[in-house]
Amino acid sequence: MGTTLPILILAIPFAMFLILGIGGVKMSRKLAGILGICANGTLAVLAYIVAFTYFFSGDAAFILDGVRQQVQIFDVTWLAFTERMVVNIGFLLDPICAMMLVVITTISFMVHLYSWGYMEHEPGFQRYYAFLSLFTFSMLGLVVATNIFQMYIFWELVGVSSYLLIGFFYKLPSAVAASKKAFIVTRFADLFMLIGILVLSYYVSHTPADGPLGGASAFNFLMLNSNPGNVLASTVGATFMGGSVLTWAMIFIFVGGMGKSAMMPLHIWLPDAMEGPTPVSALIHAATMVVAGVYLVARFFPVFCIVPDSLTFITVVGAITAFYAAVVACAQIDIKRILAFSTISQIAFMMVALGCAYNEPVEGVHYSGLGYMAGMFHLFTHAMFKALLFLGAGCLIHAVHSNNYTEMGGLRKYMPICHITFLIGCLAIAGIWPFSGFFSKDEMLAAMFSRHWFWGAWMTMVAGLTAFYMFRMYYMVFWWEENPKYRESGHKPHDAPWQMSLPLIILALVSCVAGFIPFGEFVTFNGEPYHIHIEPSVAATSLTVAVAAIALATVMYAKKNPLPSKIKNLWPGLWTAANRRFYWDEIYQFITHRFIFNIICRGIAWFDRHIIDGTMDAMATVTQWCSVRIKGMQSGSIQTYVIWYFIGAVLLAAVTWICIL
Amino acid sequence: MLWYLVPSVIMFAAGVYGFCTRKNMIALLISLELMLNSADLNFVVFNRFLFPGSMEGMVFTLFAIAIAAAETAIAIAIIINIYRAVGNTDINSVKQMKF
Amino acid sequence: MFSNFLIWFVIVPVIMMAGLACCGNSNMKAIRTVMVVCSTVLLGMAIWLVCEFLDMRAAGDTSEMLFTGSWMWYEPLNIHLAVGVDGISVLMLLLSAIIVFAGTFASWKIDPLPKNFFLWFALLSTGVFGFFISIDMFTMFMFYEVALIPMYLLIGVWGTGRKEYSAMKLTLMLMGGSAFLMLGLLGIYWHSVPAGGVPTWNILEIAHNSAIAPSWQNLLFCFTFVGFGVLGAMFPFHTWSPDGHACAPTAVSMLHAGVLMKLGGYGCFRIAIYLLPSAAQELAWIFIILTGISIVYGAFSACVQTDLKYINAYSSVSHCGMVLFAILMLNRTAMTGGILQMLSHGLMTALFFALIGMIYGRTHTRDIRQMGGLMKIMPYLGVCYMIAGFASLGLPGMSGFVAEMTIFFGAFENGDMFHRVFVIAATCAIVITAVYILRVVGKLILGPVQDDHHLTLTDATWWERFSTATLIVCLAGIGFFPNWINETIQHSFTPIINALNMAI
Amino acid sequence: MDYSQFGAMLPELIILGLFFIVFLFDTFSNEGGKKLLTPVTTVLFGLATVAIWLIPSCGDTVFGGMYVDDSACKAMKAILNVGVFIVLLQSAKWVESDEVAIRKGEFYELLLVTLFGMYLMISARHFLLFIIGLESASLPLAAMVAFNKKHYESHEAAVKYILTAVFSSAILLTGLSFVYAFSGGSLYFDDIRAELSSGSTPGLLICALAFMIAGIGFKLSLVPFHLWTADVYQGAPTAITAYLSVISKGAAAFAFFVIFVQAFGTLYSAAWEWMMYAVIIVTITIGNLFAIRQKNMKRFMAFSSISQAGYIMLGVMTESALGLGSMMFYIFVYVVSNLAVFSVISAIENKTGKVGMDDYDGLHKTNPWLSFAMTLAMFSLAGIPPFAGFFSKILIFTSVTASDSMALYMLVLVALINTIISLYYYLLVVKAIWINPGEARIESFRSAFSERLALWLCVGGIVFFGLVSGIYQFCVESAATLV
Repeated sequence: MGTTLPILILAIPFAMFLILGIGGVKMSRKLAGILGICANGTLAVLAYIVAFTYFFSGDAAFILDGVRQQVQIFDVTWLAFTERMVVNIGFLLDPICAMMLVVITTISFMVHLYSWGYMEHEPGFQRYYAFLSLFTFSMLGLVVATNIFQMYIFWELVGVSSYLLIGFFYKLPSAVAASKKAFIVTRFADLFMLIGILVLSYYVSHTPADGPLGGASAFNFLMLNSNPGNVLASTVGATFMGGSVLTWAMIFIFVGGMGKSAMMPLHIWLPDAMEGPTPVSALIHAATMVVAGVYLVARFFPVFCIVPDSLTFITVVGAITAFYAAVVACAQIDIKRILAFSTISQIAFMMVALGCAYNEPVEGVHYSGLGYMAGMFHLFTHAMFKALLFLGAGCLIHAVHSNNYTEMGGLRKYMPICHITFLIGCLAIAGIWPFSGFFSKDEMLAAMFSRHWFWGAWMTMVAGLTAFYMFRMYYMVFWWEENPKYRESGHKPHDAPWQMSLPLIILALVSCVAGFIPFGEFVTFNGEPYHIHIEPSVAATSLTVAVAAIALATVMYAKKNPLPSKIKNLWPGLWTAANRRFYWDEIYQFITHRFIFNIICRGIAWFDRHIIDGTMDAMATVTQWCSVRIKGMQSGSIQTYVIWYFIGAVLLAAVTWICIL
Repeated sequence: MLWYLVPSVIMFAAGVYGFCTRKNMIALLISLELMLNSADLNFVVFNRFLFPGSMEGMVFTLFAIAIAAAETAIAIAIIINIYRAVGNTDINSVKQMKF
Repeated sequence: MFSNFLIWFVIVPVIMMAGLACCGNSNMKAIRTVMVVCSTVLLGMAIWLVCEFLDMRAAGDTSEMLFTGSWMWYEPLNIHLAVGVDGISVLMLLLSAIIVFAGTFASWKIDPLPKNFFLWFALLSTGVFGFFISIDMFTMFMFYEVALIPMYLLIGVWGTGRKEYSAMKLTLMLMGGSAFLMLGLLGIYWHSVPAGGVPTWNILEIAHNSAIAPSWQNLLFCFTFVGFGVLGAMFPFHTWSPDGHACAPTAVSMLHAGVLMKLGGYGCFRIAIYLLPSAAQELAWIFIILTGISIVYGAFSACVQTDLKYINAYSSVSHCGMVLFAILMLNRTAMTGGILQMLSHGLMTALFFALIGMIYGRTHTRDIRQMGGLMKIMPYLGVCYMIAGFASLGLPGMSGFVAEMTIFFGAFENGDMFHRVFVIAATCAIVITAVYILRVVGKLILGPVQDDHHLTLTDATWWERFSTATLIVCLAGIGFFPNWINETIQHSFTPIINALNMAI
Repeated sequence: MDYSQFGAMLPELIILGLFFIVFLFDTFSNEGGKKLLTPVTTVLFGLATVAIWLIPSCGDTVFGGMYVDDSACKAMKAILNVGVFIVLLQSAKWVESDEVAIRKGEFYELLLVTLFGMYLMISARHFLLFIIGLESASLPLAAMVAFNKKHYESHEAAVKYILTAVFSSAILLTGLSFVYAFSGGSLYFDDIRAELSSGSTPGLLICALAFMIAGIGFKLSLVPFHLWTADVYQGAPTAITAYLSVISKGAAAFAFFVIFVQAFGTLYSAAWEWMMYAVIIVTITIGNLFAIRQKNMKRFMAFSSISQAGYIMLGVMTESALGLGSMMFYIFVYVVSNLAVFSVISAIENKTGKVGMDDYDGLHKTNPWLSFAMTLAMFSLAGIPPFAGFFSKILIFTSVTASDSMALYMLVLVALINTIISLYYYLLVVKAIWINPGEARIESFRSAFSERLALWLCVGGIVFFGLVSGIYQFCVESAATLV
């Protein structure tokens, strides 16, 4: 494959950003919208071409005797720190990259289309499309990164575009605050990532250039992944607080991923990020950007594998987060927040799956890399149905002008398309056959069980919770009891215009069929195809759990009944705690404002004004003071003058004389 | 020779003391004269006892005396001006400019 | 002598002053014409110089300094007017030219006494250019002080707020620094040659002789580094900077934070480290601690300021601390990062102060609590401010990111725990920077409009757009294509690195 | 006796001749002629100045070595002449004021006599001649200080000056008499040097040195022998103040160098290095500390000139040709810078009679050129490039640190730190002129031609003396003949 397509894939969205960003002010909304959509359509087409050529062309460059290869389409020097630390900007094509290309461009296109209807009347329409293009560019750059530093660069860029999009309604203080929070939290995580990169690259770059790692740049993925054992060797057994330096480096790098993927305890920004326009939430905070962390782990999988502690760390973090988010999601009333927490929980699912994977055969496990494959698979399917859900939620909000399901209820009569598609989404995420969620989740659970029964059981429970809260929301929105406002108020909620409905339908279809894609043929940890087969036991358990959860939800929420409030009143404390997300925000608020801002910052500022500055001023004051004190010397009387004169002369003589003696 | 230096030292000390304590400007002038003369005396004495061969000290003394005379003349003139201006010759009456 | 190209960097500003002197006292048209023409000429010269320099390097001219020339000045003390440039000084000249150019437009409507303002402004730029072209310590020092003193009048007469106090404080502190510096230079001069030789002020000769005894080196290093460090806003000698910047008029803040503070960093490695390498090896740790403190310290105290200019002054403390910090790491990559940081911080801060000046000129307040939602009112300035902010918090694609990354990766090359700890402390600054930048952006540019009187305000005028656009283009230029600059600088550090290695 | 020896004294003779011309003219001319006195004298003196610059120094010693005429002395005299010429120019207007006009002849005569005295001080190589020069330089000054008959301050200044002067000359003579005790009967500098070269330094000799320093330090107004300075500068007519502050100081500084290097050079490290060390530090610091508070420009300049004297004395610490050259250069630059300030002061005083610093508020609004000149002068005094003061300071520092002793480095450090204080109060004046708010208190006026000429000369010097290295070259080369 030539370099033209890849370059275009990066160039088009960036060009769109510049065009819309600079020229947008002069453009009409229609023109801007059409430009954006067309550009993204072309982009999607190009991405598909690239992906299909990669997967199906059978070109020896891409698949060599059955093993899919990692190919650097191009890799140009951008900045050379030292001869071994060279930052390149390039295009690395391999299964997960190709898969991500498809996901990103598809969702992005859907969102562009959808936004045309959704954002129609918002001021700054052009700016919105510019930012979307910027995000698409950054995300693509991230997934095609050939080296960790390029990834870090685009990592920051997606952070910033997410900041811009969350804060799109910049006149609302809440939106501004949310965007600030999102950026700073992720930036804080990126700090760890940066330190991790520093450590890793330091040790790698200090291996001899003719060593096993070769002379290539210390950041390069291919070099690091090709023989990770030597990476570990390159740290010459340096350790820090018990763990090997490499372990720490990888954990730090993963912390960066935790920030972007909203793992605990860095998850707090994602729910607030829902302040942004709903399509944005669908694109960035459900489908693409938030899975960057997962992608990072997958990208570095071989290196993670040689420091098992880091994998364990990932698993634990994921497991805790998944459960936490699921529980919190059960107690939210804002549908976007419910979806946000479900996103967190689902991403955590993928994390656990990755954490449960090996890259070398283990006895008793028939396919050790299953977790990797499953995680990626779920990434794919989840992107589709979660985007679907968010867009659906967007339609609801569009129709009802509120985020809370308390304002909704009984909407199924009014918005059939939205209802059906939303239902499909819920079934998919709940993991009901034959929807896509079922297949990916089943594979993941299988992987977890194969690692340790505990993880399997734990995550099955989370899956059950997922099914429960999703259907809770579904029923509260579409069934329960019809909100009386619809009848008296003149305008009834109705289905959205075609630009908005079309993406829903497309995504719904994808969610129905995506499960049947033989994903293992395409994406595995080592490129060798793997034939997916359903694990009967696991499938059975997860299905039963899911169905049971749905049944419970039906009992509780299908019709208006006092049962939910009863249950709520069993443990009111628990409910409020869950509803307040177990007070994480308050804790952070306390640390940042009360402590860092009020004590450290103010303290330092005070110190600067009064101590440092005071010292400087004190010098001046002391000089002045001296000059006032000695003025008596100049008393104006000749006799004092002469006395000084004489004493001076004598003193001069005397002192010198004494010194000489 | 020490016995010749003692009076000059006394004169010098007396001159300094007088200059620092007296209030009348004329008295100040007189004390100044004492100091100058003690210096002259030194010259003469050193010349006479240390270097009997040469005359430089003596010559120097003559010049010094002349200079002292000139100084006194000018000082007197200025003191008269002061007297005209403030009506007395009290040293404490001329300390307007200070600090 | 006039055949040497570099000399003209000093002559043109002098011509500028002469031209201004001929203008009528309030004949803005003539004054502007002179300023625009001369600053454009300077910019052109600088760009031409860069191209020419790169060509000569490409042509394989590996001598340490190019365009060198040396003319005897004070024969009894062997003082020459010696000029020459390497990659670093070339870039610094370019930076200065850009900022002088932008500053001219930023002070388009200066009042009162426009003529005198530009006269002192021109004197200031004379000093700056002269400093960067000279390789003779005496002339270097002379131009250094030439650049310092106009600050007093520029701030005192055209400033705002507690201008007398700030101007006096700034001048006295900087002069205090240069007092120590002077002593250091004298010491270097008298020990510059092995016993019996004729002492020299010429940096290159001193470096080649490397005759200064270690015992003296340590003393002189402290003197020179502190001397330059004061201008580099090193903790605890930074306190002139917030007040000075807060009270200075726009163009002066631009030039001062943009270029003048760079004189400090430049001198630190060109004289303190290059000429006193063994002392540098020995004593760097002291100043690493100080600069490390100023990085974090400046960032933290910027978080609570409410005056826009104070915020940027403190962030300058933090960023300039980064410069000195990098230079003290004594390895090629980090020092390169230091220079990149100088360039980026120069452009960035100039942009910031230009914007603040423009906003202040409209709203007549610099208190962020009294402003808000400017994006709605003056979108162009708002966008520029956000861009400057992103550059400052190290967004990829802006120069700040390149500089900071180079510094961190270079600094991390020093393997011992001491350096590690301070490097990691320094990296934390990027988060704190994000905090205060976003705080300002959120309060000032975004959010609801605070004061309804602001609704009537207008967006940027053409000259304002011009000066800001110039700077933004440069920022993005470095951010997108850093490598050629990076290579130029790295190559220029070779002699210094060699000196350091020999000193071990 | 060989009268051709007088040929060597050409500078002195020229001044003397001028004196007689003025004297006769003043005595015998009628009212109409008197009007011409000022221009004639000024022009003639200008010619004399040029002549002294031009005539070559025969460099021989006459009167048995009492008097030498080497290029160093001649250079110094030439420098002083320039200063005196500028003083004459800036005083011309004041001299013509009806209060002084009747006595202008005396003014010129006294001035010329003192100048003659200073010439003798500079060229003297024997203490007798030196004392004669010193006294004839200082006594007439007392009369000149008292020149403003109508003003009480003038008298007070005069009495303070004369009494302290006599006291100090008494001290000086006493010290000299002690020196004489060790001099082996001869008061020639060279003989004394030869006598004292035998290492040991008895207490009496140290006492003698201290008294000598005190005696000459009086004319240089070194601390603590300076207390008369402020009052006298404040009380005396501005022209005289200018004359006192630069000319007599310059001459005394040169003589100081000659005596302590030629006569007592061997006792340098033994005795007087440390005396001067202390005196210089105290002088610079105390002068600065007092100057901070001053509100009257003339008094302010008095203290500034005290600390400047400290810097000048740094040259003595080197006791090398380089040091002397730097010192002469410093004096020259100091002459032009200080006289520039005094030109502005006297211009304003002659016009409005205002000498308060706060009268200068907003001066730039009414008199931009005077403000400009004043600013340049202040920068030059503070040692700011590219003005001459910067170069003179740095060059003198450089020559001091030439001898590789840490003590001298510390001395320079103290001096450097003091420059910051001095910068502060010099900037106060600049601040008053440019920054202080409020309406200008001095109306706009056009100063007399002579004043403008003086001012232009000074500004020219301030701007070019530093940038043109020839003058420093000249000073160092001519100094080389002496050391």
